Amino acid sequence: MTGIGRLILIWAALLVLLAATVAASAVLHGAASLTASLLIAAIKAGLIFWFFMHLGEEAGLVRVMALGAIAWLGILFALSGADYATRGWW
Amino acid sequence: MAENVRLHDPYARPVQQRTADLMGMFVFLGTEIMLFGGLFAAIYVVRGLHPHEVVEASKRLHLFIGAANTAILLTSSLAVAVAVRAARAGRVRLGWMLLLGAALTGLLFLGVKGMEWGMEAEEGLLPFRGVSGSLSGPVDRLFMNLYMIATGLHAIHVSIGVVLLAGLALRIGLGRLQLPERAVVVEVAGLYWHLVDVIWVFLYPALYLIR
Amino acid sequence: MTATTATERASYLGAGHTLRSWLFTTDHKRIAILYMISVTLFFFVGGAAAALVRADLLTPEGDLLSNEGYNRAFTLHGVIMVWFFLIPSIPNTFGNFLLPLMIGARDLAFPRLNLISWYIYMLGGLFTLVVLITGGVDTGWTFYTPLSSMFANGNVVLVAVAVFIVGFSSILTGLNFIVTVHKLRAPGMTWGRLRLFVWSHYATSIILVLATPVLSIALVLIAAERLFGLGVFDPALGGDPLLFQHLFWFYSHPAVYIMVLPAMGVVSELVAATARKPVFGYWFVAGSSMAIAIIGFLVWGHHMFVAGQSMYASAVFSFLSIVVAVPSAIKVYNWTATLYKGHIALDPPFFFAAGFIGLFVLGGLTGLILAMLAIDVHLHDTYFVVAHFHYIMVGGTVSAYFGALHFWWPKISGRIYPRLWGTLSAVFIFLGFNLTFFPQFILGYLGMPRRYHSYDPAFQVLHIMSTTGASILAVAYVMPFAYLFWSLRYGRPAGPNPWGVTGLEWTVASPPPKHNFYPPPVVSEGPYDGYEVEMKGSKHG
Amino acid sequence: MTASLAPWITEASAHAAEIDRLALAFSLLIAALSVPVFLLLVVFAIRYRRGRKVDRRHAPDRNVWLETSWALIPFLLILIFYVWSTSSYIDLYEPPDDALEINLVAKQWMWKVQHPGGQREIDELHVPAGTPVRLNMASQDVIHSLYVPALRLKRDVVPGRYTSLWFTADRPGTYRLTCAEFCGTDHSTMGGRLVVMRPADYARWLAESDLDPSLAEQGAQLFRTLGCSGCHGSGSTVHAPPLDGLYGSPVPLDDGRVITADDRYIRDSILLPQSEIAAGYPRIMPTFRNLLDEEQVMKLVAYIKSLRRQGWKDGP
Ligand code: HEA
Ligand code: HEA
Ligand code: HEC
Ligand code: CUA
Ligand SMILES: [Cu+2]
Repeated sequence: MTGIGRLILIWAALLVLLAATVAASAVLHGAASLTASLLIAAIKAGLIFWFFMHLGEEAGLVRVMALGAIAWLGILFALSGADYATRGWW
Repeated sequence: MAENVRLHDPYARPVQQRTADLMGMFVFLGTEIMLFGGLFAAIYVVRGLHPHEVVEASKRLHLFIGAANTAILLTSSLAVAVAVRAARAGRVRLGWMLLLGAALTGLLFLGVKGMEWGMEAEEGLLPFRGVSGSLSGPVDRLFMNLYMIATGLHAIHVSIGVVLLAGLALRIGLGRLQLPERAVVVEVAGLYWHLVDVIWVFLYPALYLIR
Repeated sequence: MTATTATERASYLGAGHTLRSWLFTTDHKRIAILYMISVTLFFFVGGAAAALVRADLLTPEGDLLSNEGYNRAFTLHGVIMVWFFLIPSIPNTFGNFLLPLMIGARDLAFPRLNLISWYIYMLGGLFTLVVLITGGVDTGWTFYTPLSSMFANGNVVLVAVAVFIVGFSSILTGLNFIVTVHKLRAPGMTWGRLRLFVWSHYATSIILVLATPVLSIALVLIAAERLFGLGVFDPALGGDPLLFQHLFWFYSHPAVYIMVLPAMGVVSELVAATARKPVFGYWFVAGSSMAIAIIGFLVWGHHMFVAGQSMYASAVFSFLSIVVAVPSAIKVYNWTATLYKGHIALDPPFFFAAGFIGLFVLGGLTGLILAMLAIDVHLHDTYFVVAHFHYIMVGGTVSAYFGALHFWWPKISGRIYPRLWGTLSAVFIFLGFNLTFFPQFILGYLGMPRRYHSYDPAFQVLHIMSTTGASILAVAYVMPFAYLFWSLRYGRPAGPNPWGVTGLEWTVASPPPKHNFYPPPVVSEGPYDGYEVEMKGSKHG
Repeated sequence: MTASLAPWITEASAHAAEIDRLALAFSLLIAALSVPVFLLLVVFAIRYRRGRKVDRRHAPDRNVWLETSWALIPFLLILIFYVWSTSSYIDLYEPPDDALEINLVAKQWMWKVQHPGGQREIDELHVPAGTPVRLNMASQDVIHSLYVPALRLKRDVVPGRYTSLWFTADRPGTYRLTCAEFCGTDHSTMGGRLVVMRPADYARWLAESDLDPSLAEQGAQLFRTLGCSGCHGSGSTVHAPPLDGLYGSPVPLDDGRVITADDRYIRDSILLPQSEIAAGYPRIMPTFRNLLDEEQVMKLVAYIKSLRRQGWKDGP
């Protein structure tokens, strides 16, 4: 049973990031706030995926499966975002 | 890993069976990501259309309760991650205790969430209990409704997870699930729990921290 | 009556005759049969709704139904045909039956999940039937808001629940297929040795898994909108009706490839088998399935060109819609090239496959007309669109479904049906189909809007042609069931390989034994290699 | 057959003629791409049917160049049409500055038209021939879609926002106007006529129609009765922006953005006053969402537009 120390470390890092995102929301506004909160959430998710979910240990294929859905979400956001962002430009 | 795994029908080799189970779970998690993804799209579109009202509405939520709940969920995720290690190492007692612990923290999360909903209902923020007197405009109401749907859907997932983890703890404790041979079952349930955690990690800033 | 043969007793069909042995089976072949029965049932329910629609359109005033009744009829027709027939049609029947056989596996990766998926499908179907009995819905199969969320007076929530449930069944099937293809290939069955049918089902599964959940959440939001005035799609609360369209089409455009990719897989097999030749350009055809699955996610906005979507977004979606046509082009031309210098057997499967190719090409190319922005402004929501998608879905996919039925029937049932009848029904389906739907292209260009219960008398002639065609089509669709049932009793036993074609499923007995293979196969050749040998060996016919 | 297709299919504008040319040309391309497939299917089926003795040696099973070319050549051909149709589509979003503006409100199941001079009509739309006309459209309930087949044009009318459609009909006559987006029970009867008249006839028609006060005047009246003038009027003590000259001018918002006061902005200022706050003003303006229907909003907008500075032109 190795690696428990590392898991606890990750957990601590997650809590620190949680504090960071709350703090950021107090300081930042608008687009900056959005970017910061998404960035921090992404890092947290990355940590959970990589260490808690042992993605780091799996074969390449399984990683693709998990990340695939995220890429596909990117399509949804990018193309519908393109509509919202450019509506009423003319 | 252990070679005395009982194989069920279509499988010929233990590794094949194990990786198939894991892959099935990962694909399922992909579908969960897409499910909540649609919800996030809705949240961000409403935010984009009405930046001001949404900020005002978001300020009405209990930011610190949400933060505490995030911490609770992260902690239970840690418990599950360690439980998976324990299961793989065949540490039966540690395994079921950690799983039970994770299920209980999950329950705690639900309790806190329920309390929070109660407070918000009291403040007239939520769509039930007649007219919500304290909201200034339709967009605030829309935001709160979305909040209710999103956290409600998430809470359903947490509840499923709690049942899953508690059930596993029970089966391991009673010796119905052999460890480390069937550690993959713990792993698969763990994956689900972690994803529910990840979803919350995104929901929290998307709802509570809009400024 | 021919006595049951020994192979039949040893087959999956002989492994129990009680209802219980069917309802609790985890054998993929039996589940395929369960699906086949239920899907066919829904095809006829949806077809009956189509018959109502067509009969009503005989007269300009629509004398058969009321406005409301007509709206409910086409809504149920669309809902049932799309979610309860076409999406599960090929994957859940032939895919279920053949996928493990084609890759040399004993079953799907999660046999119990497979059975659960059928029960979920039936539960969704039950809800739909309840809706049907309690009066139906009048939103169109697209559920556009705010009509569906605030104004429609049918049972929208119940239908949303039904579709939500059946979506779960789709997801589980897709998940099962993906893991099966990855994990259960027989020794030696490399990716380059997969049959094209398997490739297309793999591609389909990706769409099933990644697109369906977005539909589910959109339906949840609609239900919430109706039940407690959520408001995301309601402009009166600051929501945006177009958001629903984005979510819906993010699912529904890829879903049209869920409906056509399996059919393409079937046609690839039929073309190779009837020409006794490897499919021309294996990797291009396999790769184009994957390309369709991926690019198919990038074009959904072509349903929203006049909906108030941004002009720039429309231009991008229009361009991507042309891109997505390229892999389809590859398939069509490669199939044609496969026939070149083949040994073409003019059997029923060939006629169905040829029908598919012809009708799909017309349907696909008219899809490209619709993808042209300025033309779509004229043609959107007219019968031209109706004709476009029936050409692909009915002329294409349903033909492929019947083609698959005629090709694998001997494998599934162990019996031979009369070939002449098969050819006749292929021809009738082709003719009836064109008579039904070609006039609709003209109607659409003339400006006849869709979902119209009453119309300008100037259009009547074309509508009469269409309804006449539909009557022929209805008869042609019923025909196969007659002689296929006949063959169950009176048909000759088929033997393992009645067509004399290659493929793992043709190496086992017909009907296949319960556990598919004994001993497990070891694969050492490409998918269509058998033909190459045969071809090299014979200079002449 | 007595019924005539003319009201549906006549080319009533230059744009309609262009769409027909485009569609015809594209159909020829379709034929070029599909007929070879049909012919070859038949030819191969006959020539290479089983049992027939023909030369089958050297049957190819792949040819990368061939496959690439039949993927790419049709694609490139279609790109030509893409450019053509997209540029024609973009024109639909660029109305000329001097277009005649007509307001149109859709509701289940009728079209209500308001001419700028105050003339109203239901399910009919009279326009002068040869003059660019721009329709400002709003929906009272669900999504509808204004479709005039003879113009080869349609545009959805979406609740909660304005959409617009412009055209120049150059052939006097009567054409069909229908609703193309499914909008509930009587969707199929939600239609009417587009009447294109010679300009002189149109002027006469305008004069003969029963005259309500002009839209702007009706709006001015609403502006008083609803109490807008209490805040926005010149004598008001409330700190609210004056609306003279507002339309078409840039407005700094309190979040730092500067936007142009167009129809949408004015509409949203009335219905969703909290979302865009003019810089330097308190957020006290109440929403009129539940008090006004789309027609009234359009009148208010018309009034505020009429206060625009002289010389400023409509459109981008
Ligand atoms: C199985 C179902 C299916 C399939 C496969 C497709 C395939 C395609 N569809 Fe279709 N479509 C529908 C089902 C389907 N569609 C449905 C149900 C609707 C209506 C929904 C509703 O509103 O109710 C619809 C509506 C629809 C619209 C919206 C119309 C409107 O409402 O205004 C558009 C617009 O772009 C479109 C385009 C396309 C295109 C470009 C393809 C392409 O994938 C086609 C590709 C195929 C080919 C092009 C043919 C073969 C190729 C050649 C012979 C080679 C030459 C060609 C090139 C290289 C370019 N479809
Ligand atoms: C997915 C598959 C699918 C299939 C297979 C079909 C099959 C058919 N469809 Fe359908 N159709 C759709 C999907 C499909 N359709 C969709 C998605 C819509 C859009 C809905 C919407 O706008 O919301 C639509 C809309 C639609 C319309 C437009 C309605 C309108 O806009 O007003 C029409 C009109 O002709 C039509 C006709 C037909 C016909 C004649 C058939 C025929 O092929 C059917 C032939 C089969 C049979 C006839 C059954 C066989 C025989 C019997 C059932 C015998 C028993 C008969 C009786 C008891 C009468 N369909
Ligand atoms: C209680 C006072 C009040 C009333 C009543 C009121 N307004 Fe306003 N209005 C304001 C204030 C304050 C602002 C500036 C802050 C803002 O942009 O919301 C404003 C802004 C506006 C603007 C945007 C002007 C700009 O310069 O950006 C428009 C347009 C407008 N009002 C129209 C109306 C109309 C039409 C009515 C009546 C139907 C109305 N208002 C009623 C107080 C009022
Ligand atoms: Cu209005 Cu259809
Ligand atoms: Cu599409």
